[in-house]
Amino acid sequence: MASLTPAPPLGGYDMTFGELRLRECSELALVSLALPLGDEAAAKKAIKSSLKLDLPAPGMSAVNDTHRLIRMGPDQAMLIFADDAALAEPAVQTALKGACYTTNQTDAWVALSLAGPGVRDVLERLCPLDLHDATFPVDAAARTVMEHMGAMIVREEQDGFVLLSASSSAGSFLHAVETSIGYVT
Amino acid sequence: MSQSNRLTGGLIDRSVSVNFSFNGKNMQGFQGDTLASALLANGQRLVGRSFKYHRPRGIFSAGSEEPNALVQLRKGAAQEPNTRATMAELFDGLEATSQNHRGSLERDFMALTDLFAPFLSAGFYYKTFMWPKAFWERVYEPIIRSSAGLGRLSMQPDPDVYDHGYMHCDLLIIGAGPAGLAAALAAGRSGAQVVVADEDFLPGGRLNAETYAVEDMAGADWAAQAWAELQAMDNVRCMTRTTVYGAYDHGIYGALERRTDHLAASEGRPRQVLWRVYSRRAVLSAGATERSIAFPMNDRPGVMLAGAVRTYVNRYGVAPGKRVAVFTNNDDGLRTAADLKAQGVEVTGIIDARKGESLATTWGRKGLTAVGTASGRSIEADCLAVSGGWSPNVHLTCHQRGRPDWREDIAAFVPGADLPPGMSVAGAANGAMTLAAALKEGHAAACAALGDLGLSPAAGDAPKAEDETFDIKAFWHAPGKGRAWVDLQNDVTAKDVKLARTEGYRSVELLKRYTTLGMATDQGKTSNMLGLAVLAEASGKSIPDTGTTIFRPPYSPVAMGAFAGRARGKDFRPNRLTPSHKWAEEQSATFVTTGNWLRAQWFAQAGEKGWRDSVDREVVQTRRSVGICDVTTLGKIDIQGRDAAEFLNRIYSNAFLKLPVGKVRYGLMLREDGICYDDGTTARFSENHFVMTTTTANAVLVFRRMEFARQCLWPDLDVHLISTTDAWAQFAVAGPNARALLGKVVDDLDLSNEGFPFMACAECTVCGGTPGRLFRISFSGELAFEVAVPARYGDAMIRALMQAGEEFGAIPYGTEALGVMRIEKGHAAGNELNGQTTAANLGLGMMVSKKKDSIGSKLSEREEMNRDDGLRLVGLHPVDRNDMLNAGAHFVELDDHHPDMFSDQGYMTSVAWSPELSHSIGLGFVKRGKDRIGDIVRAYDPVRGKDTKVEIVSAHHIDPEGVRQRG
Amino acid sequence: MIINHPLLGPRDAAEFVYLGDASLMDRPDGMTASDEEMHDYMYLRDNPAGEHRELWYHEQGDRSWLVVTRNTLTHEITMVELARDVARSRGRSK
Amino acid sequence: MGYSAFKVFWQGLTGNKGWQPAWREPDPRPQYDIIIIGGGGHGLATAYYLAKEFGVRNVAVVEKGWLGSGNIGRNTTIIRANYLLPGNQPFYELSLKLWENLEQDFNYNAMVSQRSILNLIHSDPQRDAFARRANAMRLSGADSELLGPDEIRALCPFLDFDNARFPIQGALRQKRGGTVRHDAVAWGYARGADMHGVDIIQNCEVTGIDITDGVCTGVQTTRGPIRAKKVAMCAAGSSGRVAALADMRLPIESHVLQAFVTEGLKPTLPGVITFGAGHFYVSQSDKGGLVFGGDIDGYNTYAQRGNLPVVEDVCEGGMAIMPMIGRARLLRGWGGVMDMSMDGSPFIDKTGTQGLYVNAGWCYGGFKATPASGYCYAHLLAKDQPHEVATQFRLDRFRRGAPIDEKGVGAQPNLH
Repeated sequence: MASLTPAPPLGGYDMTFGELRLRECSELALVSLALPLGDEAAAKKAIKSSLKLDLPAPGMSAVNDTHRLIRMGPDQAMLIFADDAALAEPAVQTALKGACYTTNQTDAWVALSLAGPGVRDVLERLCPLDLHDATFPVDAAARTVMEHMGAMIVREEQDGFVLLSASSSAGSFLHAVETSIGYVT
Repeated sequence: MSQSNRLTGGLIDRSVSVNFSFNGKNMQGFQGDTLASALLANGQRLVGRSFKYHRPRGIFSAGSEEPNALVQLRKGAAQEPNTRATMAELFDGLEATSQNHRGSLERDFMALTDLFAPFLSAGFYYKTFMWPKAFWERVYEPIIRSSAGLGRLSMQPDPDVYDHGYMHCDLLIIGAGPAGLAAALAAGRSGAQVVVADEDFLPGGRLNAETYAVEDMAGADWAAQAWAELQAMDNVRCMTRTTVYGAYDHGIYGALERRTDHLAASEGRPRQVLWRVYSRRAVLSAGATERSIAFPMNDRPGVMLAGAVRTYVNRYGVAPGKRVAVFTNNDDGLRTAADLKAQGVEVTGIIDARKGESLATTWGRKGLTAVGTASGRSIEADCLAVSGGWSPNVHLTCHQRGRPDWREDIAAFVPGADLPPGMSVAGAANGAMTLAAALKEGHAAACAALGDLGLSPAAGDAPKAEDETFDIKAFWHAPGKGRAWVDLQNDVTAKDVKLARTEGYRSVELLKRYTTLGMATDQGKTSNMLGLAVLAEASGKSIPDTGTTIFRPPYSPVAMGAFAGRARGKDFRPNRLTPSHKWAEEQSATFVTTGNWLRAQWFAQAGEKGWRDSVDREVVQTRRSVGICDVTTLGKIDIQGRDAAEFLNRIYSNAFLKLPVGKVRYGLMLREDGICYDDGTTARFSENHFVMTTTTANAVLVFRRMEFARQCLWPDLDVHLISTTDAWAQFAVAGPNARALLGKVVDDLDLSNEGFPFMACAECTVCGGTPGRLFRISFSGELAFEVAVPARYGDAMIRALMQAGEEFGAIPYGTEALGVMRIEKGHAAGNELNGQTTAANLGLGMMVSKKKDSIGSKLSEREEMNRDDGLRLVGLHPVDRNDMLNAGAHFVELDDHHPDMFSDQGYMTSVAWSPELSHSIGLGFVKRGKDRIGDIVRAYDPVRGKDTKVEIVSAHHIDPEGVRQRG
Repeated sequence: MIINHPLLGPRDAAEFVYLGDASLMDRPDGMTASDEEMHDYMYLRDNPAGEHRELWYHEQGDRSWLVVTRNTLTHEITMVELARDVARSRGRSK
Repeated sequence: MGYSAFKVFWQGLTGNKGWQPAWREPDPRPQYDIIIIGGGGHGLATAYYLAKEFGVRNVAVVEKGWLGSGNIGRNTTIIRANYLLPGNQPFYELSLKLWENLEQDFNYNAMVSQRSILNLIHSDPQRDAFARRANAMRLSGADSELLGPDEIRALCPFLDFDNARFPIQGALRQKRGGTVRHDAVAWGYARGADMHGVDIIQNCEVTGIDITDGVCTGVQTTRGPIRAKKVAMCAAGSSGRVAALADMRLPIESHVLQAFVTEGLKPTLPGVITFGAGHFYVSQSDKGGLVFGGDIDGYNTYAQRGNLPVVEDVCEGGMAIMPMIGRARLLRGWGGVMDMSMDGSPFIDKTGTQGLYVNAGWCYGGFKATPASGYCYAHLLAKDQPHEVATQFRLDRFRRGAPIDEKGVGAQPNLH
C-alpha cells in the first residue's frame, strides 16, 4: 500500500489582500520540549549544543538560520522549523539525547503568516495583547485567545507575524483573520 | 416650511444640503447637522410623547443626555428604536419616525392618560390591579405592557455587522473638549502613547457651542487646529464618534466607536466597533451636563436647556424659537440671551432666579406659546432657555462605586476622592466651570499622569483663554400650582417625589425605584440631580445629607450587537472539525454538534427512509463484519516524566503504578468530592511516557485539573503535560474483521491475539511508513482497535481504511451507532457520568483503590454516598417488546398510584434501539438496582404521556463476559 | 481585570480561569487526614471581604497556576506569584 | 392602610394627600424574641411569615442599608419551579404556590406575571436531562412540558432557527414560571411585616453577635446592642461577613452576578427565555426593558460590580439566539453579590450555637425562593423544626456526603 499523503489543515492557503499576505505555513514542524525537573541546566546545555540556541525568557523566542525556539512557560518550550513533520520529533529527540521530553506538536496547530503594512490594524481587531514595538518587539511570542480560540502569536519581523491556533478549528481561525482583514482594509 | 429657523453662521457645510424625512414629511438640512438641529431648522418642535402620560415633547438638549427627542431611525430590519435625535447625524435619505403614540404624533389617542394623571401618581400600580386575581395577566398587564415601552424592534435579524478591538495606551483621554484637547496636546507632544476619544463627530466640546476665544482665535477654530495637530502625531490615536462608556478594573475602559451610523448604509463594514482600551492612566475630561429647573408645566415642547439653545444657535446656525425667553439661576442664562441677540433672535424676557424671579406656569398645548412669571407677568415665547446650572459628568468616576462630593459654590457634585485607580479628572467634569480653568486642568492632569508613568512632559504651558465668570445661586424647584417635571421621559414630577417620601421611600435609592426617577434612557442625566434636590427640600435636609447620585456603566446606552461583536449566527463559537470531516461530507454524513466539535452522527445511504435505518445498518454491519468511526474528538494528553506513573496513580482512582509498557488501562477519575468525573484509557509507551484519553466533553477540564495537581499539590513530581487532542487523527476499527482489515494497513506488527492482545498498545507505522499508534481497546464490545496517525494524514487514513475494508464490506459509523453499541455493551458515558454519580452508583466501586491516596478517594467514602439503597446502574428492557423507551423517564413501583419525589426509584439515563436484540433497551439508575435484577417497574414519563413496564436487567445487554472484545 | 503575570507581565484576566481560595493547595493526604480535615479543606471557606489569596490558571497562556492576592472589595491586586513556588513554600513537594 | 383601586381613586380625587407611610421607622428596642439580620427579600419575608403565620410578632429586622438594598433589588426577577432533585424541587414548588397568592396575601401588587419560562434544548443529551427534570417537576406536583421546534417557532418566531451555531431542538417549558416586580416584593413584605408589628430598622449594621457559653444572646449594632432569644442570619452575599462575627466559616463564597436591562421597548418577548448553550436568559419587564443576564463573573468579590468579559459573553449569547436584539441598547447593568454555595443549593438551618440560625447559600437563584425561604425559615425559627420541604438544606450535608448538586459540577461555587 502506498504511503499516506499529508493534507495541511487549510490546504496550503495563500492569499494577498492589497499589500498584506496571509499564508498557511504548512512547511513548519513544531516540537515541544519539556525541561525535566531538576535537570533544567542539562536540558539548556543540550539545547545550546545541539540547536545552537539559548533558551529564551518566557514571552520571547530565539532564532537561528533554521530554527525558532519559543519559551512557552517555565518548563516548556516549542521548537519551530521547516522540516518533514513526521520525522521532526524523533530527530529532535535524537539531537537532544534525551535531555528534554519531546512531543510532536506539528499537527496540533495551524500556522498562519500575516505580513505587510498595516498588519497591526488587522491584529488589533483580534488580539488582546499590546503589540506596540516597545512591548512586543520582533521575536516576542505569546499565547492568548482570539475570537474564542486559543492562539499563539510570534512577531517574526516589524510587519510580519505568525499566528498559530488549534488545527481542528483552523477554518474558524482563518475566517477570523480574514474577517479582520476585510473589516480594516 | 423650508428651514424657516435657519440662521447664518455655524459649523455646518451649507454647500451640501441633505434630504431627510420625519414622520413621512420631507425636509432638508445641511451636512454637519444632527437630526435635532435639522428638525429645529425646519420649525418642527413636537417630536415625541412622554412615557407615562403621553405628553407632547420637544427637543430638550443637544447631546447624549436627551430625554425627549427619541425617534425610530431608519426602516425595515435596520430600524433602530429610541435613537436620540440630538446624536443622530443627518445623512441623505435619513428617515425618522416618532415613538410612543397611538394615532398620529399630533393626535395621540393615549394622551387621554394625561387626564387621569391624578389617579396615576407615583407607584399607583402597586396599590391596585390586584382584583380579581385572574385579571392581572389577562387584562391589566397586557394593557400596561402595550402602553409602556418606547420604540419598537423590527423583530428581524440585525442586518449590520459589529466588531471588537483592543487598544493599549499610556494615557486615555475621555472627551475632546477644551480640557481634553489641552491634555492630549501635552501628552501627545511628549511622545507618550495616547488615545483621545470624543462622543461627538466634531471634537471641541463646548468650544463649538460657545463664542469663546482660545489663544486669540475662535474657540472652534482652535479646537480644529489642535485636533489636526494631534492627528498628525503617530503616537496619538484620535477618535471621534467614540463614547467611552465604562471604567472597569485595572485601567480597562470600554469604548464604542460608531463607524457607519452617520452613513446611509454600512455596506458590510462594521456598523460599530467596541473597543477594550487598556490604559496605564486616564484623564476624564467629559465636561458637564446642564440641568433644568422644576417649575410648573416645564415639560412643553420649546422648553430647552440654555446651553442647548446656544449650541443650536452658534454651532448649527439654527434658532430654536423666534421669540425666546430665558430662565436661569446663573450667568449662562445671560450669555444665552446675548448669543441669541447677536444672531438677531428676539429675546422676550430674562427671568433670573438670583434676583428672586421665578416662573409659575407655561402655556401652549403642543408647543410653548408663553410663560407666566411668579409675579403674574405673562411673557410670549415659543422657546424657553432654562439653566439650573451644570452637573459635572462624574459618571465614570462612579463606575467602581466611587462617591462624588458636593461643592456648594457651584451647587453640584464633583468627583470624590475614591476615583478608579489611574484616573484623574479635569475641566468641567471636575467642577472647573470656566474655560481658562478647564484648559489649565487638562494640561496639568496630562503632565501629572505622564510624571506618574516616569515620562517627561514636553515643555510648554496650557493654552490660554480669558477667564469668564460663573456665578450661580442654587435654585431647584419653583413653587406653584401645576405639575413640575423632574424626569421628563418617565413623567416623574416634584409631587411624585414628595409623595414617595411621605410613603416611606426615603432613601434616594428607594425613591428612584418607587417613582422610576432616573430610570429612563438618559439614565437620569437630566433628572437625578433635580429629584435629589426636591427630596432634600421635602426632607428639610441638605443635598449631600440626603444622598448622592451615582452611576453605573454604560455612560450612554450601547447596542447589544456591539457587545456581541462578531459572535453571532454560525460564528457564535468556533467549529472544530475532525480530520475525516471532508471525507464524511462526501459520504453524506449528518453532523451533530458536540461541544464545539462537529461529528458525523450517521451516514445515510440511498434508500434509507430515516436515521434509524442508517444507524441500525451501521450497528449490524459493525457487529457482523467491521465498522470505522472517527474518535479524534476524545481528549488526548501526552504525559511524560520520571514521576508520570506515580502522578497517574494519584489522578486515577484505580492503580496505575504498575501498568506495563505496551499496555493500556481503563482509568476512572473522581473529583475531589468523590463523585465520578471522567473516564478513559491511558497507554504506556515507555517507562516515562504515557498517553491519556479523556471524554470529548472533559478534555480541557481534565487537563486543567492535572496541571493543578502537578503545580499546586505535588510540585516536585517530574511530570509534564501536553495536549495532543488535535495532533492525532484517531479511528476506531471494530468488528470481527477488524484485525483482518488492520492487517492490511499496519506495517510489520503482529496483530494476533497473542502478539497484540486486548489492551495492548504500540507505536507503529501504517501504509508503508506513516508513523502511527495502535491501541487494542473497545467501546463497542467487539474485537476492536484504535489507530492513530498525525492529523494531517487523517483524511488519507480514513480513505485507506475504507479501501482496505472494501472486501469486508466495511462501513463508517457515526456517533449514534457508537451510542447504540455502548448502551448494548453497558458502558457508561456522558448521560451516566453526569457529575452526580459515584463509582458505587456506576457499579465501579471496586475501582476506587483503598490502598492509596488518589484525588477523591477519601471523600468518596462518606456514608450517604455508600448507602445500600443507593442508585445502581442497570439495564432495562420493555416488558412489551414493542414499547419504545425514553431517556429521562423515572422509575416507580408497579403499585405506586401516586408517585412523588420520595417514592421515585431512579431514572432512565440512555436508551437505544438494539438491532441485536430487536427491541428498545435502556440504561438507568435504580435504587438497590443490583438486587432487583428481574424485577418489573414502571418507566414513568408523564411529560411525554408515557408509562411503560420495564424489566430490570444487567447493564451488559450483550456479551456480558466480554468474549468478543478479547477474541 | 488585569493580572500581572510574574513571567509574562500584564495580561487580561479573560485569559485565565479562576479556581478559588489558595487554601485549595493545602490538600490533606487522603490516607492520613481525618474526615473533618478533608471536609473542611473541600467545603469551608474564609470568604474574606478584603485581601484574598486565590488561584488563577493561565489557560490561554503559559498554563501556569498563579496565586493572586486581590482585595475582594476593591479588586486591587497586590501580589502575583507562581503557585508552584507558593506550594513549595508551604511545604508541598512530591 | 389597605390598598385598593378605590383608595387610588379616592386619593386621586383628593389630591393624593392621605397616603400614609408604608412602614414605620422605629428605633430599636432593647430586646426582641427574634432578630433577623438582613432586610432583604428573604429577611423581610421571614419576618412577615413569623408574624402572620406563626404568631411571633416581637421581631426586628435589622438592615445595614435601606430595605431591599441587596439582591432583591438586583436580580432578573424570574420565578420558576423547574428543579431536578428531591432536596430542591418541592421547596421551589411551594415557593411558586406562595407567589401565586402573594399579592392578595400581603395587599401589594408585586406584578406576579406567570407568562412562562422556556429553557431551550440544543442537543440530545440535554433533551434527556431536561426530560428527567420535567418528570421530576411533575412528580413534585409542578407543571412542565417538553416542546418541539415547531411549537417554539410558533411562540418565538424571532429566535434563530435557521443559522444558529447550536440549533434549537426543543425546550422545557413551565407555564407557571414568569417574573415579578422585584423591588415591590421587598416593599410588600416590609409593609406586611410592619402592619403585623415587626420593627424594620434601616441603617443599622450588625457589628457583633453576642455568644455566651455556646448560646447566642443578641447582637451589637451601630445603633447599640439588642438582645434576642434567637438571632437569624439572612444576609445573602454578606453571609460570610456576618458568619465571621460568630466565628463561623461557611461552605460559601461570595461572587458577583451581573444583570442588564435595555431601553424600553414595545412588547417583544412572550415570557422568560433561557439559552443554556450560550450564557443568556431574558425576559421583558412591564416597563418594556429587556432584562437579561448570564453567568457570574467567576471570582470572589464583595464589590457590587462586574467586568467586561462577562458583559460581552452574555450579549453574544443574546445575539446568537435572537439576532433581532442587535439594535436594542443596553441601558444599565448592575452587580449583585451572590452567596454561592458548594453544591449550588441553600441552607436553612440551625448552627452549632444555640439560638443562632442561618439562611444562606442561595447562589444566583434566591429571588424566586423568597416566599418559601421566608416561610420555611420562619417555620424553623418558630418551631425549631425544619419545614417538610426544606429538610435537606442542612449545613452538615457535606459531612454526610449528601450534596444537592443540580448541575453536577462539584464543590466549586463558581461553576454552579
